[in-house]
Amino acid sequence: MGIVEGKFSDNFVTSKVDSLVAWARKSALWPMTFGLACCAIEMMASGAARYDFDRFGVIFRATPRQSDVIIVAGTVTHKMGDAIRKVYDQMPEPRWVIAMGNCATCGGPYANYAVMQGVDEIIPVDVYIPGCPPRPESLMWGVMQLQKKIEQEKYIRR
Amino acid sequence: MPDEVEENSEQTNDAPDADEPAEAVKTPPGEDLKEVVESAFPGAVLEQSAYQDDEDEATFVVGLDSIVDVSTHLRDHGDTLFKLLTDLTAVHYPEAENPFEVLYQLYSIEHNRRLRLKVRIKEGQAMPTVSSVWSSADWMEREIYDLFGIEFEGHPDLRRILLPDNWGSHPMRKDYPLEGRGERIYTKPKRKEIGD
Amino acid sequence: MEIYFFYMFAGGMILTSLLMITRANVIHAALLLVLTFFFLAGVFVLAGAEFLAAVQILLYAGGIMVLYLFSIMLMNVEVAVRMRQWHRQGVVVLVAAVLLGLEIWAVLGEVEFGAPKQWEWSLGATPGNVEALGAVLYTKFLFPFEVASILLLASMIGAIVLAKRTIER
Amino acid sequence: MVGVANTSRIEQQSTLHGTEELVINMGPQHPSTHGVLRVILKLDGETVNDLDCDIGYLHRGTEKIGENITYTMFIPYTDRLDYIAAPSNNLAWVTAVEKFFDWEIPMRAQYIRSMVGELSRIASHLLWLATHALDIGAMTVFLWCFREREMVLDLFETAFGGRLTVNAFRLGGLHEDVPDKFLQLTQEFIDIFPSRIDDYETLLTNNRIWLQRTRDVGIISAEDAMDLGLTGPIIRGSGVRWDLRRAKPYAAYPYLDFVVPVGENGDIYDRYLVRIEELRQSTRIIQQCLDQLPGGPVTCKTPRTIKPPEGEIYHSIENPKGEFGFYIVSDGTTTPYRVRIRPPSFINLGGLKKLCIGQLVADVVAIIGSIDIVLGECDR
Amino acid sequence: MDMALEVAVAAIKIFIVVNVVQLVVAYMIYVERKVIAHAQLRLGPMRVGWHGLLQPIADGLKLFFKEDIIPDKADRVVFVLAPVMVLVPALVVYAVLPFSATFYITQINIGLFFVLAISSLGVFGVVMAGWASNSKYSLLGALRSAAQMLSYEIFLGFSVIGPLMLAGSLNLQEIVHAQRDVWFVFYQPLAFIVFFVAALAETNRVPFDLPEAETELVAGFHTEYSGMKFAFFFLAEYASMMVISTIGIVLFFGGWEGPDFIPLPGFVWYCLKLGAFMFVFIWLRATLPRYRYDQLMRVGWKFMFPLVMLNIFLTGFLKYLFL
Repeated sequence: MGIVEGKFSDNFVTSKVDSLVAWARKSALWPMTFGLACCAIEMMASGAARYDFDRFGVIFRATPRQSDVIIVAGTVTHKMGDAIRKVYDQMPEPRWVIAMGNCATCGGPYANYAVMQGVDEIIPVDVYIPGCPPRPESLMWGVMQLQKKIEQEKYIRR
Repeated sequence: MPDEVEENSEQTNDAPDADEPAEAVKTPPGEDLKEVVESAFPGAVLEQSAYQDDEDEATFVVGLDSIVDVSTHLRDHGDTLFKLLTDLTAVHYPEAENPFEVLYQLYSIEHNRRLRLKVRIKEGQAMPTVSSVWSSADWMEREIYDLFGIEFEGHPDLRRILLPDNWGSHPMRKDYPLEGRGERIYTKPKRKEIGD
Repeated sequence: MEIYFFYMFAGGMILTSLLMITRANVIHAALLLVLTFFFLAGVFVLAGAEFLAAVQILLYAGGIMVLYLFSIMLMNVEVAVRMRQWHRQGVVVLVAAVLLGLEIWAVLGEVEFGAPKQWEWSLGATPGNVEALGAVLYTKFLFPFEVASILLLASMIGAIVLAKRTIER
Repeated sequence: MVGVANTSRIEQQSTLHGTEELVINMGPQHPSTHGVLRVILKLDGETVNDLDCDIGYLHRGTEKIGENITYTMFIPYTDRLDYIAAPSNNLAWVTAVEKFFDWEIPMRAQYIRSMVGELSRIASHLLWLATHALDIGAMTVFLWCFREREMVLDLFETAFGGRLTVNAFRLGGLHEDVPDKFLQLTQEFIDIFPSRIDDYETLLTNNRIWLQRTRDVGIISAEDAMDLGLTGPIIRGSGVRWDLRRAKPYAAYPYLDFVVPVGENGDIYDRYLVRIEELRQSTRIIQQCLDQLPGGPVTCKTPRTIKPPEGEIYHSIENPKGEFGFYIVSDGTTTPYRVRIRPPSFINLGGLKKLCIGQLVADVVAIIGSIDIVLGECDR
Repeated sequence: MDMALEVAVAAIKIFIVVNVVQLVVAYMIYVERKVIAHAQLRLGPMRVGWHGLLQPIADGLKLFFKEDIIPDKADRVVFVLAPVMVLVPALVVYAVLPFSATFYITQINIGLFFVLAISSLGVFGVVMAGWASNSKYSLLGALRSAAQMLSYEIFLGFSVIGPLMLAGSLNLQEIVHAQRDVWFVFYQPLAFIVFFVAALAETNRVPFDLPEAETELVAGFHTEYSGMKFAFFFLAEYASMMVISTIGIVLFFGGWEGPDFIPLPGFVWYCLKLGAFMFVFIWLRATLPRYRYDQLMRVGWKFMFPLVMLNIFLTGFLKYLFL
């Protein structure tokens, strides 16, 4: 769909088209589950009955090809780094990254030989969620922050 | 308290004629186990100790050559039946003459007893594997190989288990820094980003 | 108008068959064969045998070819692709083709080329022929029908026996 | 889909067209491997011929960190080992360090420790049941279990302020006494929980599909289980009546009455029944704790800096996953010389190969589920 | 001139049906999400439109604007063709389905056979997708799916023979007319059981959703598909669910006919019955665990097959005696 991307000037019609696209994108964020550690359990809890991520149109997909956002939930070790990058590369554009928890944000309490000090060493992160682990409410806050960010993105406008 | 431990082990080691005062206090922990081992392999137990005379902390130091025999004997003998190898780990003492201590934490479900075996080895010295005695030793020996760099002779599949193959060093050694300066092996992927 | 449909189907059949036998990739060949079956089914419909057309698709395309694909996928296709395609059978193929052509000419030679027989039918409103087919099968052709059934049964049992033996080994 | 960090024995053997066996790779991010476990399977059709595990994707060097911080500072790190049953790990660490000293831990603290430990066992077994059922395709059980798990997490939140990583206990007792609200809510929870267990059982225990998927699958004998060092519900599923809460009692367990359930065949179904029964027994234990809970202080007098005498100890407790222990070497200073974590998941996972060979590939997922691993503590 | 008019009318009908089907299918997915959510004590989509009513539209738009990846190692032609091969048969079948006494695109006298033949082609798309992706997960998913669909197609085919013998026609309209008095489900309970189970397996629904066993093989044969191609697979799955439900309604529940004392138009009856069918499909998904591969095959060949054979024999026998 790259034909019309970034080709038009900013006017009433194009901005309406863009807001439609942005609306569709932010309303159907399908995350790739990348549960690594403790945060993964809270991520599962957000999908379950009490917090119910499905309300936002968020459904977890098991394959990177069909997902829009990757939630890196947990400690990223150097051994895992390759796999995360590979999964990120497999995701189709547009794609976003949420770093969930202190470990994915900055290494958290694990400042040592095995742990990467934040997933932003290998992939670009859009939203950082603090907490160890963040509560499901925090994860929802993170997703809503990402939705705000998507609203402002341009698609067919330059 | 630690003094008492010292005293006990000294007595059992070299003074059989000084038995009387020792018995008057009490028998050191694991004495019966020691008898079982000594009956089959005289002199196999090089040292005996226990923290605060706790029965569960009974510890034998065993020689490098006799560890497999002693383990098999302890597993099969009716009075011990240490069928469960609870834990297998190592400690690094860089200044000591034998810097590596390999520990075998045994448990007997039938007798509800614990026993710790220790083997002290030099840098670069290979340990005999006990994976033929307890299958559970397989992964734990791989872990020690990974984190301490101690080789296990006769191990069926000695590879790194926790760290990547190309890590190159052994982080649980005391001379390895916590944050591993210069040890990072991660290389950024060469592949171009799809969006570019 | 029907004649154009006939040429479309027949031409498609020939084209896909040719493509099929020249593919190096077995999966592509199999998929082209499915397409050939489709065109054949189209010809059946034109001939007023829509029941046969449906059976053609249901059994050959939907059943047998899927089994083919199934077994091809279990093999290693990448190896097959790299294998040589022509093993110096060219001469044999040529002779066989010429012989077959002669045979077709000898049998069908009397029919005037370019003017197929006129059939009594119109698109989309063919009379039911399932009953006719059934009646013929169970009366006039009962014996060949039963022979074919027994043959199929025998081959099925044979296949099971063969497969069973390999498992035991 | 996967990062190939470690070459596998199986991968080295297989060539492009040498064999007709199919090598497939599950993980490290595979939905059914319960975290970051990579399993390399060698299949003959749908049957598993060989299996190799690649772990360490969550190796965070916890043992090395333990050598560099004080005894009290290490408690939060133990939360993040078996993060599904965090208070249980706290319990293991504090009881292990207390073994160095001859402190008199107040009985109120001991009872609360046992109670919270059993609550964490319930939380852990509920998460296990949820994911295990999801692996076998039963989606509704997953959500039912999470409903009750949320209730347990609420209890933790009431008592300690955290949901998942609670940092529940301190050396010498508790940080402070639990609020009355916690005891009241716990009573409410265990009043309704047995009927909820019945609910799960109506969905699964006699479900024909569930029985077909779990009966006579992944069998292990008692002898093999001991040889492989398996502990916890797995060895009990094979018929060995052994539980550290009984064999080497700690906290308030000497004063509590409970049954150690065992299985007969050692298959997935028996492990399932053992864990379900443990849920019921945990409820019983919590009820006893609530009834017998004495008053008084919740912490004993401890020195300002914790400096254990020189020496080494090993202490273990019955974690929901199995025997969870610490081997600590003290050199008389404020930081341990060596901290070794005896991880139940790591050693139980070592038995996976023996359990899986000859089974179908769909069963591998069920078997991994029945072992109940958590990678945080497996890789440390 | 007549011919041109006929073609034009047919084209309009096709256009309407295809678009309505697509929309209905999209909302079917929404309904499924809602129903399952409520079964699991959740709410389901709530934020996008009133009670999430715009959710399918947002999903569709998003997938449309998504990057379309063809993996490097994939077989490009087959990879692109596969989703088409799945969706087209599922939609072509609607050509002969009767939605009411008057509303249908066409009727042919081998209607049922046509439906069976065309819907059997869906398996090609699945197999092609699995193979072309050049990934082991996809291939395993595709192979399972092929084996499953092939075997259950046989039971499906045999289970419809009972009603056919009673109706004495392959024409879907005539089958419905034959049930004016009594629905065939009362004459043919065995056939209906087999038909329903086979329908679940044919559409890869729980408890037979092995090809998409998420926990075992990630997402089965469409693991490598993204964007609109993935949407095609999704649409096709639900479209064929509707096809098979319609066949079930026509064969066993009297099609668009309802009891005379409730005067509702035929189309409404059809929609009500379709809704009930779909609800059962979704309901099963919320309750049952999944069969294992070998158990699925065993259920098919050792239980369903004898059952359906018995049914054919009984039907023939009773029809000979009483009719």
